[in-house]
Amino acid sequence: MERPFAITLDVGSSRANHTGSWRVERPVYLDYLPPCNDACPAGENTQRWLYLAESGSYEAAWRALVEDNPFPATMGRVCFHPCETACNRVKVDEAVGINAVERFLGDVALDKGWELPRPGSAADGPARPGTASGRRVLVVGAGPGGLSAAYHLARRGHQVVVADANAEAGGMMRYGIPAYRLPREVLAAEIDRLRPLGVELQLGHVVRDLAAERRDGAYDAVYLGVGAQLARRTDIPAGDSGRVLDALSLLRAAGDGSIELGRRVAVYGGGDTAMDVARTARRLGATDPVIVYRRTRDVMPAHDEELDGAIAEGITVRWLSTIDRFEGGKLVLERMTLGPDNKPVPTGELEELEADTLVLALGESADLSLVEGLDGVQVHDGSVLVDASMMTGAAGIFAGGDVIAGSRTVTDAIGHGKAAARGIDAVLGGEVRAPATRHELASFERLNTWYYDDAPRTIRPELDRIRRQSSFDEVFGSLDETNALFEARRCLSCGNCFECDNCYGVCPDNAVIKLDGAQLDGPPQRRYVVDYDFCKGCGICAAECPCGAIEMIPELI
Amino acid sequence: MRRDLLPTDAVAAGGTPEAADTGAGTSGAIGDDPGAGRQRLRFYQVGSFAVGNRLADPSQRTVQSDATRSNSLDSGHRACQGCGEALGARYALDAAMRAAGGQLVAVNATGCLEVFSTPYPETSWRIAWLHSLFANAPAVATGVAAAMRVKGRSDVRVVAQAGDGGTVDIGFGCLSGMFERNDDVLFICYDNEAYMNTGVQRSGATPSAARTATTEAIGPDPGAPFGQGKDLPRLAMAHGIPYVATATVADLHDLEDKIERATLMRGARYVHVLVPCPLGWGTASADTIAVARLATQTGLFPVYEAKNGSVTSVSKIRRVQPVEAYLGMQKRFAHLFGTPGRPDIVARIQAIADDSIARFGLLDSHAGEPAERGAR
Amino acid sequence: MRIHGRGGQGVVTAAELLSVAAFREGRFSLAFPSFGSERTGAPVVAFCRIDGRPIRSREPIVEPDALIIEDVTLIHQVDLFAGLGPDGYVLVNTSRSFEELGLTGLVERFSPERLVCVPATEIALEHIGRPLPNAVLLGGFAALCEVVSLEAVAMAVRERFGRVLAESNVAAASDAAERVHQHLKEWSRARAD
Amino acid sequence: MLEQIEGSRAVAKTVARCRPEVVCAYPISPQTHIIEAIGALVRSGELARCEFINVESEFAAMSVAIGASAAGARAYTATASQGLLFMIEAVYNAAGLGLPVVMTLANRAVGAPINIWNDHSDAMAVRDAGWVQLFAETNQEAADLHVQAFRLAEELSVPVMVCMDGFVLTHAFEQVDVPEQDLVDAFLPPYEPRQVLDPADPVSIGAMVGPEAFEEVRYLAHVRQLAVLEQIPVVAAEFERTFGRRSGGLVSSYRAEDAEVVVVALGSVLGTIKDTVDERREQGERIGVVGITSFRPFPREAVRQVLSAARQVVVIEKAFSIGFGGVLATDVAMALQGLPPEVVSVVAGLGGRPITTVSLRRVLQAAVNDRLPPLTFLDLDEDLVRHELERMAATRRSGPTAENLLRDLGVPSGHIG
Repeated sequence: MERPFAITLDVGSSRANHTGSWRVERPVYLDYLPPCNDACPAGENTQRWLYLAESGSYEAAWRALVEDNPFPATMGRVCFHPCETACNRVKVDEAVGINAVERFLGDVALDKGWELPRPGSAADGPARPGTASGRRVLVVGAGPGGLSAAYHLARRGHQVVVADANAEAGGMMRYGIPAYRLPREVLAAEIDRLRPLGVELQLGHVVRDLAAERRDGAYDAVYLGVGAQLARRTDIPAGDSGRVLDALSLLRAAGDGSIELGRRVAVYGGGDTAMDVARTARRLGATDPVIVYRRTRDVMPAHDEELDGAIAEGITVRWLSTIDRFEGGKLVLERMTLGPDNKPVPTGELEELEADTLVLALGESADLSLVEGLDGVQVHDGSVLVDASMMTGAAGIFAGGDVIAGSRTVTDAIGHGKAAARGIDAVLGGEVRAPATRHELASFERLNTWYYDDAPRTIRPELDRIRRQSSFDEVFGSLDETNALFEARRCLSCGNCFECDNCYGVCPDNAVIKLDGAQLDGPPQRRYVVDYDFCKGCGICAAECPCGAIEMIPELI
Repeated sequence: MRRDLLPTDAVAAGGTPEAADTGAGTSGAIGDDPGAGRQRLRFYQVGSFAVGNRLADPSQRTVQSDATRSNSLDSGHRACQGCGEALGARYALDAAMRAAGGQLVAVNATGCLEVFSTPYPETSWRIAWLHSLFANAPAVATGVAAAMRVKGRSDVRVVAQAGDGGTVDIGFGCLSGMFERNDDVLFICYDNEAYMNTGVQRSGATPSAARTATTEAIGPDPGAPFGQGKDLPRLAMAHGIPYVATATVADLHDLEDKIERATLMRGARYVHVLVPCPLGWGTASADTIAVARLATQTGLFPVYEAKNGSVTSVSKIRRVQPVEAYLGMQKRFAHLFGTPGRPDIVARIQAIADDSIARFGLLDSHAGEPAERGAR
Repeated sequence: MRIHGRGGQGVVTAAELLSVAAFREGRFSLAFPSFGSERTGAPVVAFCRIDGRPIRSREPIVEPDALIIEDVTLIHQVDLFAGLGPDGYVLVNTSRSFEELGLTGLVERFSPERLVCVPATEIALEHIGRPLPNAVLLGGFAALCEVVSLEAVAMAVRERFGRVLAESNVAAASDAAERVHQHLKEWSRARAD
Repeated sequence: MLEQIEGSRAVAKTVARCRPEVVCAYPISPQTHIIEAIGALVRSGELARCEFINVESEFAAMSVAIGASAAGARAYTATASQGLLFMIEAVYNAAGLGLPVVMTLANRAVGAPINIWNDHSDAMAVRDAGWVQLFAETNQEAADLHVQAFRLAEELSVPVMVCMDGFVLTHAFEQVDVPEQDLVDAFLPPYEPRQVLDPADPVSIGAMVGPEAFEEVRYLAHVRQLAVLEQIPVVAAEFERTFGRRSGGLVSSYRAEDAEVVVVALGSVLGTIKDTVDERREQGERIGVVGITSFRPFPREAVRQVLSAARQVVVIEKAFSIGFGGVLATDVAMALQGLPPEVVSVVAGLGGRPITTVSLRRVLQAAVNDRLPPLTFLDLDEDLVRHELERMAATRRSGPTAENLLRDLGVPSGHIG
């Protein structure tokens, strides 16, 4: 077509006009640290596996999860999920049910028989097929920390032996957590999955002389994860009639059914263990267990859902009470008030509470006899001191879990095990990796929550109350697939592109290019790049990015 | 994620998870077990609000999420940073292009859109496009439509587009004629509420109290006067044409849906799209979509559609906002705030918003109320 | 030819019919109205030139050879006879005489045998049923000055109108022509007397 | 076939035989009979494949034509006077976009005072718009020029306006040989647009052009008009071959070869002038006539040739540029630059005032006797004007001129002519 000069133009010719020169700020895609990841003591890349789960790529999601934590089915049951506490979605409606999705993935993995990654295949470690390092590591204690360390060490190509005094592996997971929260077959199955990695479990093996053990076994390093087994006691005058137990003994005995409790059980303490004890007592036949706690609910260390679970099962709490004495089937309690700094202050007021058994759930201390006398190992306030790589003052001896100071949870222990494995690997001649730079936190303020649809979280199925009071059946059921998918899709993907196409769509200058990146472990990843030839720097993409993954950065002038 | 698959009210209001289910096809095999069953994808993550979703079936995606969208208005145009009209025009025409299978001709009135898109020697359009004059886009489109009809090109759809000046003011005569004859044209008004091309002067679509270069924020009644201006969508409805709709650049799904629906209809259709102008409104260029959203969430810009002269659906307000939230982010209303500010004027604007909410039943509590209630 | 009447009486049509009649007889003719935005009832003038060679001039006819006056009430409003030569033809639609119309003086200025009154409206009512005097007058005019034949007028009428209306008009025109002939015969007889 | 037919109807039938695909209709006197007749032809099916659109204004009429033409359809409309001025922006636009719209202009004066009668003020108001403007002398020529107009327009992608005097031609019944359909079809090929809105081959039509190229665009439009100038005689010659009669061309000349005084005019007044000239010739005066058929583009060379031998050129024109004088005379004078003829301008026939032989005779006699000033107003009622000038001089609030004049005239509405 012969086109008239100037008034008729060929389509799309304006692409010759590079409007990028107008820009004073440029949008840049960044990856921020999601608060869930940030809060996870086990260092899970929570958002990543939720992202994969969202597309129904459950195996990919599970694989991303076990990069950090080999026990999803377990953790999906027992973790106190600080990820959910940190979750930004709380400010929209309710936190994403991350823990429930983790459990779903863990259960699907067990169901399908998915195997953990092969030894020497750590994504964040050196590539060493099998046990190619030729190094041996002794892990003392087959609790969550020890097993986690063993797993991560095995994946780094080291030969690992786990020694534990108990007859079964699992540590507190096995002996401290009631079965209604964690069915034993689930735990066993996840622990068994470690064996193909070459992790050797020496159960019933009591380690008494660490130096000798290390020398005899030619271990290049040791991880100490013996936990805290020594029940803390308090001086309560008690007559003959009063039966006083400690929490760990009770829980352990309940596990093998070797205990009879009276009808009236009082539990002294305010942590999760106190809740476990009271609820266990209920299942063992106590008609009305009572928890005695010195302070008030808002300062109680037990997690809300544990307390709620206990109350739902008919357990009562005597708030602001201490036990003065235990005599003649009666507990004498003293009323307290809260003083400054939430310290309980006695009032002198006394009252009585009938009780056949008093269980003390006042916490446990680590048995540090194993490290006594070891050169360099420093102990402070009942805890072993470790450095950032989890190494004690003694070369090659690492420690984690309840023996070190800090939060005493299964999740923390798993995180310690992983960190220690990394530290041990470094000591054993692996590459010394600089710790990954922690990205800036993806704060709620970064999000544009308009785009997220209203979606209250899914309620996990709960066992009915009658059965909860009489059996050790698991209280919480699993999410079915639909619910798990729903829950995963509630993730806001804080601070990380999740390919909603908003930037691609809202750019008035078509200056966002949609990529078509094939991805091995999931659906094609279609992130975006900015075409700076045309981007005028208006910032709409950043303002309208739901997850706050775009930052406007001033152009250098 | 087509809205026509959904109960309108539920989606508009956000609704319950079940109602808000976007119904977007299936995800195919779940996990690694092909037999695990097919299920409907739910996008609670971004609901039906974001442009796209990586999990959506390609056939259900918005036009704008499509890597092969036509980009009817391409890069290199000379619109200001954050131009709502550039965005709205691409949204609308890409949607129309998809609906028409690429068989589309667009006619453009004089105005920003025309000036920034086609300065010799470059054009940003990738479609057959004609600019004639400021006032005559509807008539020119009528001519194009007539030519297509006489040539048997029933496959070609004709779109005319103009800013608010070219629509409600200078172009209204031609537009009304086009409506009245029920010519086979989809007319799209990109309403940025003033003559932006010439430097922000008042138009018949300028809201009360807004500062423009011809309604300065001076004197006892600063900004555009109250009690003036044209509500063109309702005037269009009064012509009894088959389709009238309002939309904004803040709700792409709604906009695309309406444009696609309108494109495929016959006769005179009118879609009125609110397109904020960072320059004229005095908003940050990044806030173009946010301010459009607030226009809807305050009720000041009701989003609805009408067929044959009657309102058939409204987009409910999802998160109702006071007008201050909307006015406060625009410099053209800056004289209403600060010390001493003009709370009396803000209250009058709030009354306009309340009226609009009542008239169109924009809140669930108003659902079912009679739409007509006094003059705006 | 100049035709005077009022809006709605078919003055323009009369001029056009006359031109068509002339065309049918192989002559050149040009008919045109005194262009205006006249509404029904307003005074209207139309013109028709007839010639044996092409007509180039388009000026209004200020010196007509013939006048047709469709409405005598115009006599006191418009200078109907302006420019008419002493040998001019005048055909007036009236059932009265010039004397009765108070135009005695006028009659004296022109050739009396060329001044004819014909009750065209009455004839129209009789034949057509409506007061449409224009074709009737053309019939009378054909008889009066013989610039066109009655047959040519009939052809023009038949071209213009539907069959029924055309035939009633033709009949009325013939009637008027007959009356004019009659009048002329009477006049020449009277003159011979 | 020869018919005794109204000019409007002859044009309507001719336009219909040109097979326009889109016709835009908005009524204005004296154009109404044309669009009414085309409307009826469309309704009856005689003009098939045509969209007849009753628009809401002349502005819309031209705009619809622009859209239709840009989309590849043959587009036609008709207007007059105020209508032309109401659409003037679109008139310029159609030309600027190079769209071959054909429009009949039933020439009429432009108000105020409002006046429905014929003169050429309307055509002159758009002479710079870039349209070809052809003036018809008779209704035969009016009809024939439309066939040539479509041909010229589409060959050169330029809009063409056929100007015919309102009422004088549009409402005149005369003999016209309406171009036969088969001959029109042979003469006028289907419209093949130079540029078209085609989704399969999209372009942007109607770009904004800044100072860097606007002059060039305008110059190219001028070059296009010069090409039209070349083409008009070619098309007219082909028309004569096809239809067997002369029509159109750039200029027409009548007894001008040996004339000392040549009258130049546009449109239907040429007939009256020719009659007057014949009469003067009989008196032995060497007077001739030149009609300008193509006013735009202006045939400078042809005018120069045909007038170069004259002693005096009298331009009689139905429009003038207030504050200066004759428009056509200016063009003619420019064409004759450097040549001996003296050019004078006689403004005549404004607002429908009859141009009579009597008055023309007077003008020609004055011309022969070299008594014509450079600018004359034919038949100007000088007493009336003087009276009004005096009144205006006497009191500032003298009232509206037109009404004052009417009062002075004491003319009732039904004056003759």
